[in-house]
Amino acid sequence: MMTNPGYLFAGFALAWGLVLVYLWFLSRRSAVVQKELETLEQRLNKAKPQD
Amino acid sequence: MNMVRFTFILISKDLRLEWRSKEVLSSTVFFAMIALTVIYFGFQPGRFQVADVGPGILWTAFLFSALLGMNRMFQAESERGGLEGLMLCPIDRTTLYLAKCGTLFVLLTTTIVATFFMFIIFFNVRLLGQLPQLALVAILGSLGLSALGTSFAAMASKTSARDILLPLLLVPIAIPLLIAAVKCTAAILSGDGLTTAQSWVQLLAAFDVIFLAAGYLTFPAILEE
Amino acid sequence: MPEPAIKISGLSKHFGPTTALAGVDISLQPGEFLTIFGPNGSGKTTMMRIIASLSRPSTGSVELFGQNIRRAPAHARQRIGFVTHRSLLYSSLSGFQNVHFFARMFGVDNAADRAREILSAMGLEHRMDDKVSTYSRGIEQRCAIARALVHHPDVLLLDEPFSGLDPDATARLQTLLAGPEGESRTVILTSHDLTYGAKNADRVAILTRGHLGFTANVEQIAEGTMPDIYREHTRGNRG
Amino acid sequence: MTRDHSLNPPTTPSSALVGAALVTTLLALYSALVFAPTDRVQGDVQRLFYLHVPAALTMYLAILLVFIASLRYLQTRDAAWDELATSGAEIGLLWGTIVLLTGAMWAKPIWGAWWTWDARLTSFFILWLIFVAYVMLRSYGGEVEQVARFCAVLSILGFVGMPITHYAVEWFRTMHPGPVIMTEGGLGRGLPGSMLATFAFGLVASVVLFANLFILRLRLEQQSRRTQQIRRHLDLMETS
Repeated sequence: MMTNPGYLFAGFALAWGLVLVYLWFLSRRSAVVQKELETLEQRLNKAKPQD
Repeated sequence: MNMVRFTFILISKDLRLEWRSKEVLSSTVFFAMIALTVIYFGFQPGRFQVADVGPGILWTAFLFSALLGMNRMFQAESERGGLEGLMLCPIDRTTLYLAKCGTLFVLLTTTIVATFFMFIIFFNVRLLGQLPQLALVAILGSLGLSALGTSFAAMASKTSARDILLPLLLVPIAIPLLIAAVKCTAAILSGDGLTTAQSWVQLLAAFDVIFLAAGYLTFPAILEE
Repeated sequence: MPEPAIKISGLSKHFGPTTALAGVDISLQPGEFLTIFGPNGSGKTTMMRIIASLSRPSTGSVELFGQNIRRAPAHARQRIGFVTHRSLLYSSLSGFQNVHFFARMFGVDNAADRAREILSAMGLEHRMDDKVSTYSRGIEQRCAIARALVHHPDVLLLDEPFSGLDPDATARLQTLLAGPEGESRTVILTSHDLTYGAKNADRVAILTRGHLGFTANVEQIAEGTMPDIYREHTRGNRG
Repeated sequence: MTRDHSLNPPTTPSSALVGAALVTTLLALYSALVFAPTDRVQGDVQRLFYLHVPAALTMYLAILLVFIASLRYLQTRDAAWDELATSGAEIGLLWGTIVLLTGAMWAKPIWGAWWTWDARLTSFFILWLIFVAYVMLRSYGGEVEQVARFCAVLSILGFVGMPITHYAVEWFRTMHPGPVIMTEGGLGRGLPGSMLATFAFGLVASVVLFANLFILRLRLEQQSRRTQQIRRHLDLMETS
């Protein structure tokens, strides 16, 4: 039978939880920057279409 | 070597400024006194051996009062742009590092002498012939903190959140110095003397050399815009 | 053609999204006096700080008497006198102590006499021993000018030197610039004040939004037309 | 008009790398929890070793990456190096936090305390503190270009201090040996076959996953610099 399974799974859960939470925040941050980038690029193309 | 001459002129200017305002010294010495007092009440008086706990108390109080002093170091410079005035002088930015490091070293050694003195009185420590050994540890400790402190104080002075940044930047990297200084002081207070803490003295000296060199080389990157 | 005293080529500087300087080229012969007009935010101060080696350009280079200032910065600074909005002095030291300190840092021989001499030239005979913290804006600016001139610099960078100066101090500075302290020197003076700026100038330029929009010799500009030229070049400018 | 915003498109983790991350992490997870034998002495909680130690090694890798990127940034002042340092530091801090948490989970049942001042743990903790300071400096450091310089200097000072920190902490412990610390099965030396294989899987998985997150974070950094460049470009076009 598994000995001390609680700490084992807690350890893995914490590690993976942290990675997933970070990934979530990272995706939120890059979504904001992505949107900003797109609007700016539109303004750029609009400002100089002949480029 | 005119670098030495310039460094001397700069240090004498800084010390005259400090002598006028006494800003750094008053804050460090007074804070050390408060820290020692508070720590004293923190420990049940008489329940501990001074040689075991004393050094930790002493150096912790000194470290935090040094941090307080470092935050004020570039104060006179930043009021009307004095630092840029120095950057206009025909000297290398690294000479500025040596000068600021020298000034901080003088201020910190004064602080640590005062802290030692208060510590001896507060904790009724009998110091027989160990003063020269204590002096060596005080100098090595102050030099290390000056080397590291000059770099991080210069950085902190250019940011808005200098009071929280300086301890955060400096303390983790200064931990080896703190450990070594405490170990050396403990060896002295317990009567065995520094011979028993040979490796710790070498570690302190190594710390000073490493961070004087690294600080010297990286200082231009801190000042330059 | 002798080597230019100051040669600035392709100078640009940006801080994140904002562009302070977008490609500036200037070439000044020794002894030439250039005044640059420009509204606030046109990049005047940024340019002067780069020439004075206080700030690093994003692109481009600055050459002093044929030598790039980044190659031998300490040597270049020996020949530069820089005046800007902040006086770069120590408030708890007296005017004399400040200027004397800088004289020693620049290796001026008999620094004390030279400090007194330049301070008197700026009309500070009676105030030089008072602390800078007691100085008014105008007095402090005079002291800053004295600090910049104390080591007989070959190049003078005066960033809006007249701002905060009373008429007497302005006159003193102009006579100084025309006199022995000034005439053999190469000077770049920036100002947004058309009346005083061009008085000693050989050449005039207008800096807007980080560009040199207009440059001309003083003789080419008909009397009194400067304000119109300036307005025309700074029309589309939010500055 | 110099078109300085024709930056190459921001890097994205290639599908191969993402795939590799998935495969290796699943493999590492399976072997750590099932394939590897149960440790006779410490029981199953010892399996945390296959996550804890590889993650620690990966953080040391991140420290080296940030140090080299910082040195190169100070030499070249090329923002690309600063982006590498920023991304490396942030993901490095994440890995460090994972190491400390899994370490605590492992220490509690075995040594009876969430934290012990074991020499290796203490050294690691100090490096973790420096990473925290780095990330804080990144947000409080002021103007973009100044922050990059300050962080570069901090990472260099932190890096050169590593050896001396190691010895100070080592001597501090060995001079006063605390509770006898169970050596964590060494770094793969003297590990029986299957344990060694599991350890290797764990290490590969950790490094590959780190690479993925690192590139994702790098992409974010490049995009935000790109927005600044375009804004600058638009600003210039308005005035010319």
